Amino acid sequence: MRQTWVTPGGVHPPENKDQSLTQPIGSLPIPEKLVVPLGQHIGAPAIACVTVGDRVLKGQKIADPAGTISAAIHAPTSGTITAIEARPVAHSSGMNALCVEITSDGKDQWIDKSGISDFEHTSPKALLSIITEAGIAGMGGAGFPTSVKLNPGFKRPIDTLIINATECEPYITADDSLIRERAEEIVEGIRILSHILGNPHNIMIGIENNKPEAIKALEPHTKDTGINVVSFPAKYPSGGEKQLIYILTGKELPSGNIPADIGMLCVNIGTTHAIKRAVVDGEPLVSRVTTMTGEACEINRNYDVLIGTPVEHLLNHNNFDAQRCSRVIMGGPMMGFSLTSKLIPIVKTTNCILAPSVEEIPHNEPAQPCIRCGMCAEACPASLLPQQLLWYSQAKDHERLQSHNLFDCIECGACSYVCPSNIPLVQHYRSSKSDIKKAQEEKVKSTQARERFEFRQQRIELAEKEREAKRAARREAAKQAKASSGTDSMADIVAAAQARTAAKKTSPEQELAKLERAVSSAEMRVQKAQDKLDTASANSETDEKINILSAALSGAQQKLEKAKTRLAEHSN
Amino acid sequence: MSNVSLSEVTKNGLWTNNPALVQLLGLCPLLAVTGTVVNALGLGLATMMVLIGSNIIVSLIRHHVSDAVRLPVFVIIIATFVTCAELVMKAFTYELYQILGIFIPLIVTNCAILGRAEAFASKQPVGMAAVDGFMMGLGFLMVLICLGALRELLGQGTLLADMQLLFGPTAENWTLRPFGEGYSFLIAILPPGAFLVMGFLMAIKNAIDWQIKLKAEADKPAPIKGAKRIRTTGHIS
Amino acid sequence: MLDFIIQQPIIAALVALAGLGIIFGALLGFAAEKFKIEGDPVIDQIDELLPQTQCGQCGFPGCRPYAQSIADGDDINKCPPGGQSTINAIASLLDVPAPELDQEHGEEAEVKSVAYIREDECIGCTKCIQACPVDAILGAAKLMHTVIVDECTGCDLCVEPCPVDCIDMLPVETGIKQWQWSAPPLPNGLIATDRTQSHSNHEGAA
Amino acid sequence: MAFKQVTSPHAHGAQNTAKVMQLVVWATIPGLIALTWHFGWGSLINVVLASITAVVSEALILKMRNRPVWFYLGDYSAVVTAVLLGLALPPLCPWWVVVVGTLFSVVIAKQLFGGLGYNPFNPAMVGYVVVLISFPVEMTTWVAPLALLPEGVAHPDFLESLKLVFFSASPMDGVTGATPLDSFKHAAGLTVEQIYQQDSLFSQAMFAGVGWEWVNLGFLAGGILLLCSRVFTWHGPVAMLVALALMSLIFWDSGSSQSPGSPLMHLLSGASMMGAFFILTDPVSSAVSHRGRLIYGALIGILVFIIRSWGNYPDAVAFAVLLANFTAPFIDNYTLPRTYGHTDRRKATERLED
Repeated sequence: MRQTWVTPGGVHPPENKDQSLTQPIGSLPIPEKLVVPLGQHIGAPAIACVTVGDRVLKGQKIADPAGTISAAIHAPTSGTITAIEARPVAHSSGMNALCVEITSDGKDQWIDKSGISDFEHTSPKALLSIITEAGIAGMGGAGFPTSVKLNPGFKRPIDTLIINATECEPYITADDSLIRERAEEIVEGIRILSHILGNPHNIMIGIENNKPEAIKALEPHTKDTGINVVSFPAKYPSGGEKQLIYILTGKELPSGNIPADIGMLCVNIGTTHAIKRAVVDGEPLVSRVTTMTGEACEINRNYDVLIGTPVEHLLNHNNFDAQRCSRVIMGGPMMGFSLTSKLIPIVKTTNCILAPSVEEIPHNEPAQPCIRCGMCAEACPASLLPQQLLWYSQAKDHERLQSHNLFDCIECGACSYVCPSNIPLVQHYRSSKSDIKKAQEEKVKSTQARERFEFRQQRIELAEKEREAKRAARREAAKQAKASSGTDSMADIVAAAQARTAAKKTSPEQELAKLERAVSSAEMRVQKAQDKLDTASANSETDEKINILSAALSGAQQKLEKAKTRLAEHSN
Repeated sequence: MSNVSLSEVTKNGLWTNNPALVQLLGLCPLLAVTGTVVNALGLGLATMMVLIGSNIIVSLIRHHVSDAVRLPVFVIIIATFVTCAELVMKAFTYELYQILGIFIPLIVTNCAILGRAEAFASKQPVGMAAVDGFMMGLGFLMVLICLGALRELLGQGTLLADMQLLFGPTAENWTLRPFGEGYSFLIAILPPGAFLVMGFLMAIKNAIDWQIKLKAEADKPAPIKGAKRIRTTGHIS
Repeated sequence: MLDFIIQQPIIAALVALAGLGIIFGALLGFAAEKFKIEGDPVIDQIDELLPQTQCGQCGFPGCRPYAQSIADGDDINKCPPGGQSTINAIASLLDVPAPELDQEHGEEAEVKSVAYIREDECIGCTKCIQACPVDAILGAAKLMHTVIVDECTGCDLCVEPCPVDCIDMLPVETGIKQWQWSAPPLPNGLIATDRTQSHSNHEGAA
Repeated sequence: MAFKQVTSPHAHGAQNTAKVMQLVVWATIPGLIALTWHFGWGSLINVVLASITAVVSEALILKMRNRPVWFYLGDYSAVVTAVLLGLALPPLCPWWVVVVGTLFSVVIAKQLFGGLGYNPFNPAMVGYVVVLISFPVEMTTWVAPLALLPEGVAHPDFLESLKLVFFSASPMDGVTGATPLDSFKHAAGLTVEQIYQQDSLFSQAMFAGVGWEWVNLGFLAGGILLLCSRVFTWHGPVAMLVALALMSLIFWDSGSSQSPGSPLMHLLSGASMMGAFFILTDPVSSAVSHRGRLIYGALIGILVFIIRSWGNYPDAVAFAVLLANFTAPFIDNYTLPRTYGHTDRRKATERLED
């Protein structure tokens, strides 16, 4: 039994994991249409490399990674591309983003798979490129492209590899069931990882002690491999990367750093399984294990779901009762987000679809005032003072928020969970975080604008000065010329100058045409303004708007007059 | 700043810029001695006298004092008048003088007086400065009396008690006892009461101002939006 | 002389006070010279808070001149692009109550917008280039112009000079990346919000 | 309704403010029973009268502030304030003392500052202090404990108590007596042992003072109940009691005539236990972090002892708590906990380096 450390705070919500563990991982019929979002990972969305009408096979790449931090996307089944357009995607905003729609042909025909059976004699670089090609992104929730995470160029060698099998959120059992049924593949995936990272001497699988069967399943495969299965008491949120690092090693990840900076790497256990499939079996990431649970569904179990399967398909298959359901959540009840449409597809990061009944997860109560009871501070795993953060968040005091380390908040929701006043603390923090980020961006932009403005002023000033200097020089030259050659040549100079200006001047016809253009454009403007005013008064707009419009009209009329007079002058 | 109308000065002193309720100046004596009407009246009158006197003198010498030393000069002028006031009270209302004690000399530190000298009298002609001093003093006095009356009434259930200290024996039976004998509610007399009553007075004033402002806003025509814009790039042809 | 002064307390007091006055006056005068502050950092601080759109809606040619004017005592509610948040920030910097935006200078836009040139209509007159305070428009005479969207401050100074009305102010597109959680409604009133609430109630009644 | 945008977390714990407040009210019952047993019906009448006043005045103010009345009344905070104030006031004090105290608590100390959650001072203690300094006579007239009443005299029964409270402004004769803290304050020149022997208040007591010890033990029991149900953490109360005990131990002076009393006497008399578990644990006006609450509690303990021993008033919990309320933001400022991943503890006012 290895030593583990205890994180501060944390909560113990009811686990509700047994419901979905009664049956083994199941599979669903292939849906008619799959919608594969191009942005399923952190970083830039992938760029589609197929067009509408193309026929694709299962596992065929349909989108290339865009830039360094991105991941490829593959067709989850064989069929035809029927649309590439914006569709509702798995995001808290409920907004649309670019997706590829595949109409399945029902054959589920794979591309030619070519796996490597002997990875130990393959260079890490080659393995890495396989992982890149397979489009693997962290499957625990954040979706950070795995190949980027594993990319060499670390400040220091990785000596500790942590496999995150914590799964601390209530209801979710995707990892648990995956370990129970596919422990051997997982361990092989870990060995591939270890090989890529140059065999770190410390490899740990962190798992909560509420999964005894999974621990047992891992044991025979990890024996004598140097992989330690470390179990520790269940507490939410032990599965946070920072929390897990502390629990397993007693070290804290300094704020603003990534684990690699202290020689550690954290990989979700689902990801190791995907790595094994990619490397050994040559299968890119096209499906994942997702828990379907909640009282509003009759069947609660884990499924191996194709990425791109609409949630609707999953729900219908499990006899979903919309009347009983309080909300449909993608992810767990603590950090998952509610879905605004049932057309949203399953993505690489979807570990759970939770359809709780109203009794299970009631509708949100209205928030009462904060009484500073401090329960949130007790629960905070990062030892923040949530009640102070709330205070400053309401006051929009960005400086204080940052000095109270708002950005160390992992949004785990433990504070909101315990809050007796039902205050949506996490939403306050999220909103404040994005406000601060926006303000910082705006600051940068405004500084840039100021510099550009000042530079422009300077440039104009300089140009003005230069002109002035030239004029002075010319005057000087004229004076000298006058002094040297007397009055006779003066006439010549004047004549020459007149000739120059005449040459420079546009021909009268051109001038006339220009003025005519000006008049016609002015007329057009008057007309436009008149129209606007008419529509405004027809629509009985507010007086002030009409005032503005009529002011604009009179301005345009004046300009027209001016243009006309000039034209008249010129024609004369 | 040079042209200030008489009505403006009056309104300023009594209401809009009241030294006690708005500027919150001179709170120390204000809160300390307003236990009864007579105390408030005594201190208020003394302050008013000092304010008028110092405003006149400051205004008279305003062209002759350099900027760097104006504050010490003002303080000396104020101190002189305070000493006069103290001596006058000692001579004519000795008992009241004893009750008010240290708060009479402390008028020197009443920021309302220095504030007026600095903000108004040092920039205005003598007549206007005198009127300003009177009005500011009156405004201060009014608040003092309000506070004193309220606190006296709430705290010991009397009104105009001990007026003989200021007005002589004729005032001896001016005392009113609306709640009868034996009533007392000490906190109103004690310093916290002063803060509470003062707070309520300010709240009432703000509420009135709010109503006035709403009315004014309702009467005001809507502004033309964006009417005052200029071109930052106008100097370019 | 000294004896005379000591015997006359009034004169003694006068002398003492006059002496004190002279000494302290000299001290103050010296200090005023010695610790004189060069420049005015507050202008920089105000300028830092202004949005730098250089739009001139405040009635000054650029943000810095307005900052200068605020430092000299001008109203702080003349900047529509900055809106209420800028007013609040300046108010807290200067420690004055924050007024509402002066509508005569314009309205605070809810969505930030930037200029777009309808390029096929552009005649290449360079008028907008000259009007742009931050050099965010590219182009040359008789050639089509375009706005560098990232640099545009949305001041709309280029719209009016355009002879063919081919510049539109379009709201900045917000995609899924720009989306942010809105702050939850205040669950209860702070004292300050009581005021605004009763304010709106009054207005509703009026 | 199944598809809508709701912020995470979706699950919520069982605790809510109304439940916490109700629990606090229930937890005062052992103390209230002890008070009623030893000092008659007065405390019960106080509590009921104060509760009614508090709820009515809170409702009125909420109405004036355009707030949903039932929503805010439903958090029970006004009742908690009223119950605590009612327990703190002397039994059988005139009804207007209770009403004025409650009005000050609810209207001025709480609602004028913005209502629940925004009051910088403990409302119950503000109300208590206001009536304490306004009506010194009424506030220092304590009923004698049952055991010390002379032969043949009993506490007035319930109806008589009501009559006394509502119609008689004069202090009752015969049933009034000194409190243990009074006895110590006024027994100059006597050693502790002499006081204990001469004063039946102590000579008939088991630990500290007849009746008072049981009242304090009652509040201790209620406090432990609250502690076990995690309404507050142990830091504040324990720090206060330890500080009070330590202070009295240091100045115990082996019971000489200068001694302000034994630790046991201090812990079990006056409002010690009620203060420790019900007053200083008011989360709104106290410090927030663990270290902060330790300091805050200790400060109250020390202040209580100082004012009891050398101040003008026999008991001091109200003053000590109000003084400590002043310091709470300051304490918070210097006791920010160390955040995960940071090496140093920050001060709240520290500016970010640009």
